[in-house]
Amino acid sequence: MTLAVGIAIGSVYALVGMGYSLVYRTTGVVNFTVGSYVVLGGLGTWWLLDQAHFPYGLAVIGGIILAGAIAGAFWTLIVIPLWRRRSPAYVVLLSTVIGGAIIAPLTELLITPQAEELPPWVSGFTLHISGSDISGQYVFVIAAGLAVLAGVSLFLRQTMLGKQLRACGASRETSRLLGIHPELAGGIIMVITGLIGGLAGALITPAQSSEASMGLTFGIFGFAAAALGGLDSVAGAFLGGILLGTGQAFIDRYYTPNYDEVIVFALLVAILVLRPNGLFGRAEHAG
Amino acid sequence: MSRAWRARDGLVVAAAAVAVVMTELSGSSYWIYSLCLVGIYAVVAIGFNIALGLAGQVSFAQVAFMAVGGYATALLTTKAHADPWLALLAGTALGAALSFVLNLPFLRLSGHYLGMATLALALGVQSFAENASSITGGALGVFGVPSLTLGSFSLAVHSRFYVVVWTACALCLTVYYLTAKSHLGRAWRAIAARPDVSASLGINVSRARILALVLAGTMAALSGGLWALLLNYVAPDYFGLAMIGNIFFMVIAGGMGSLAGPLVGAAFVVLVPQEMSSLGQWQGVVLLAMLLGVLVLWPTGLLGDPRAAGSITALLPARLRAMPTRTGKAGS
Amino acid sequence: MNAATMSERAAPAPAPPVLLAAEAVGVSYGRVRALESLSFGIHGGGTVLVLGLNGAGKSTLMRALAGVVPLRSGRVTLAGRDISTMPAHRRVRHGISLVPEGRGVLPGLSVRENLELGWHAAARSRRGGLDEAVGRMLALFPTLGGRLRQDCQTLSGGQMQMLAIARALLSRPAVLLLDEPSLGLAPIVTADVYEALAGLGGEGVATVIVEQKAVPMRVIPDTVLVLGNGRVVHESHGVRPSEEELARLYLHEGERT
Amino acid sequence: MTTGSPLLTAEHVTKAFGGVMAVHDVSLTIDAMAIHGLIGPNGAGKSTLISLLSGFARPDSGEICFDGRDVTQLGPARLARLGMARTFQAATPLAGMTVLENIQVALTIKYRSGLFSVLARTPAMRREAKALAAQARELLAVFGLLADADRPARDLPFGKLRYLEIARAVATEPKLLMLDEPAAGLNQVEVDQLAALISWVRADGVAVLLVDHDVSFLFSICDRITVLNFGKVVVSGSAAEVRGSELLREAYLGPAIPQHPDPPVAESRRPESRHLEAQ
Repeated sequence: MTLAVGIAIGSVYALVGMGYSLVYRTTGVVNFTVGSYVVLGGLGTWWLLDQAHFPYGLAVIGGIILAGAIAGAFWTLIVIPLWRRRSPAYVVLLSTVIGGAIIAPLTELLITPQAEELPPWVSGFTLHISGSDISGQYVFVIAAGLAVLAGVSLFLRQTMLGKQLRACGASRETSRLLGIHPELAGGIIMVITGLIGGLAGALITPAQSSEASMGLTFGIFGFAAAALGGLDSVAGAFLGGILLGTGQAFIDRYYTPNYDEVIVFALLVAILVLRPNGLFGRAEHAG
Repeated sequence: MSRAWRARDGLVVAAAAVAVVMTELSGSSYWIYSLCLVGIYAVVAIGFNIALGLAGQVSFAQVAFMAVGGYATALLTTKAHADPWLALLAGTALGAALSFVLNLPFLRLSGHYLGMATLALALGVQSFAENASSITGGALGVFGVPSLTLGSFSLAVHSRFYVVVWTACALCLTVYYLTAKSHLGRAWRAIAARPDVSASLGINVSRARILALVLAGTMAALSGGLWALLLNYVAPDYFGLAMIGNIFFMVIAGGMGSLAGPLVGAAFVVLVPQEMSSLGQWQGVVLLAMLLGVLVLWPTGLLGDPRAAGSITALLPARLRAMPTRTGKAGS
Repeated sequence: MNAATMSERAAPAPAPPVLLAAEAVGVSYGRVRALESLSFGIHGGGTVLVLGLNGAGKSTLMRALAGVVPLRSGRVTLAGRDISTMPAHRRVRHGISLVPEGRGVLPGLSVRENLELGWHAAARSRRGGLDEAVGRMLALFPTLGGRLRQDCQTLSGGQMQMLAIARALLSRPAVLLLDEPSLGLAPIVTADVYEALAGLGGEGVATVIVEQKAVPMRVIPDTVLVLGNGRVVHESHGVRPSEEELARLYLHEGERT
Repeated sequence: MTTGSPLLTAEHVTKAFGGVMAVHDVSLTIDAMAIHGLIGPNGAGKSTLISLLSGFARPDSGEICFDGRDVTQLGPARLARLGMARTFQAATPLAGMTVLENIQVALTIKYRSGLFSVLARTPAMRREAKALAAQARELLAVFGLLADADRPARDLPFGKLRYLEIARAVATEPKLLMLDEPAAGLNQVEVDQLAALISWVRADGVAVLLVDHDVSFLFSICDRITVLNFGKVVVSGSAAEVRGSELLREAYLGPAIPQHPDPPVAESRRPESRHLEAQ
């Protein structure tokens, strides 16, 4: 039971971790707002379903698109101007941290201050593992996580746009010589990350309620997953998320429920200091 | 910084001193309390101005040392019944020691990795304070922190505590001024600009960086301790992401590497939200939005060196931006 | 041949229209003036060789023509159109393709993926079929043949150089800019590279080549510029720079200009 | 002119970056008070060698001795304190600092007073600060930069920027001064002034390792010259020996160019190129 919940939560961290890795690999920006897209996806879907009375399927799609749109807006209004002013990297990192911090109160004011839940995608679908029933929704979360990983890997490998985004990550100057506009490429990858975050939100909210302030938790744990797996490897970030989720679930269950966050942060500091490129990332010099 | 900048800097400090004295004399409890808070915020900002403004160390972790100072002072007085003065000094010393030990491993990191590691440290300390309820009182925090006394003369009255706060602030400003003017300050600025050139001139880069970070950590712990004594209470959510944003805002908006910048930044961060209380819940959003605006539109801040950042014309699309350079004025 | 053409023959034939022209181009990095009022023109299928020691401004000129570096003064025109402020990512569509110093192959992408990106950068109208275009490049650079699937970092210096040129050619450039293609290559490999470049003139592709050493060019360059400290210190047309001339300019056995 | 006793010796130094042999089995000796030239074409490994000698990179194999001590594993700061100073290829004024402050940074290692004496403003600290400030101004005067003392270093014209960098290196009172392409971007008048400056530094008892492209400048001033190409020492010896050697010519101009037969008229399809040849 713990394992299943752990992997499910891990899948959400994995999707967020993948968002960090995608944006970092393509633009070199560590983007803290990814966690907020999960909340936007979840609560956006809730609002469309509950307030605007959209059919469930349409509401999910609406929630995902909302998250993608906010991601695109953040890129255009904040990151591009900072790029053009050639701001130092820590200013861009700070702007994403503040961006993440600003979306939470905005969601509370504009969508809903309380925690909300969504009905499971397939009602009544529960699983019976080791003596306890768990919502089938967790299965969807895990399945979707793997599907998105496969989809993103395929997109990066097979499509021309995917190759251009990888080229941008490899060298911004050379990619400009190949007709790729870095600001546009960054915008595209940001929107894709927003959509992935939104999907993660729409998936997890039926299983466990979502609340505006959780955006930062997802942001931080997703960042831990990406750092654990290695920022420059998308699959590594995904794996890091699964490890984190299961690890946290086990600590919660068998050790102390309230120290899991502290342990994750201590683990994160250790990883960044000892092996800044994570377990799976390329070990170039971090200094 | 050129002579004109230093003159303006000195002028603002003098003006601030006059304002502080006038408020004390005015006796208005609202303003005295507000300026107590401004002084406490300024102390941590002055420390961070040494680390970021002079030595170029991008550390998100100052708030962690603020929490260390605050909780140490609170717990020593409530649990160990220590004298508040000793508790404050002990908290500050603990902050200094921890900022040495915890920053050492970070010296090898730079850029994103330094930012991420220090951010993880800060949020880890806050999470510990929130969850280790047996030690830190958990989310509710620590109540009943006594006020300072001078013999039998209680300093609970804000107008008296005011003097302690602003004396501490003046002390920190003096430390900033003396070190910035000295060869230590020059070494910091050289390392911030070119660590490789500084090393080739024989400067021990790591030792200079850790000195700046310890000074910043000490002042952050002092600020946390004073805050606990002012509110007679300390809680984990004071030391979260919002405070991280405030600390950066005070140093960047005030003007990195300037003497009076942190004072102006602190006044802004404390007084402006109070005036916006009519906005209610929108208050937090507006303040964070202002910080984003400063980062994009005015990165060198009020008193900073304007040539430090690219020119604002860079924000225009390429076609417009090219116009001025054609007429001979060099683009950014 | 009547008298008119005879006399005409004596006079230089009417020069073909200038394709790419740099007019008093000046570039500076902050305080440092890297390039000062340099002018030259090149017609379709022509060849310009730019020589000079390190720090003479050669790479700066190429980056300015490719739009990677902003101009401080002067103009760059392509087929009569002013492209001075056109950003780098749009210039490649209009037919200017730069093979950067150090080749600029993209780590983490395969040889074929590098080529595909070059092909995709060409203007849609001139692109043609991908496989057909890649086939043409493999004929020109047979050494890339068996290695399409390999990560481009596993190639040798010479092979990387060939890949970078092939990638640039796939963008169907009107003007191919090459920044020190011989850097770090053994002499025989340099000779192979220049062998492949020899045929370009015939296909109407103009080439601007920047080098430090005298290189085994088979085609006689229309213009040779020798740069020193960001200024042209020697210019010659239609003649291959002799070693003695270069030795004099580089080693300054004679007086300094 | 040299005292003959070696100040710096590098033996069989090798350094590879990612499989590419940047510096391969290089041995080099610089005598005290000598001016030693290091030349070679672009990409010959000159900058790598200077960063190895100045401690910014560690050699994969080989040994470096300075002033009689094995310094192979020492970092740049320790080496600077032992008397080795260097400049950098691109002009590197310290941003946000004035010309005087740039020189004072070089005197930082001479200060004895630590944090407490700075805060307590002890008399010893004040005396030291005043004396070293005067020393900095003196040095500016020698380099003709005194008038620009309070100007931001970034605003100096290019030539003065070069002198500031050399003045800053000399301020640490080194035994060996390494100059990385000091003549790059200087006009003829400035190059002559630079030559005079280097001779003055050597007369003051400082050995100089001069890395540059301006070959005639090096020949006019160096006692010994080492030529690098493809990371290996091609020829090394007194200025006169090296100047005439065929190896120097080949390093710079590439191997004797295989003479291509001029393209037969028929093959060259462009009439005007044929026409140009006739001129």
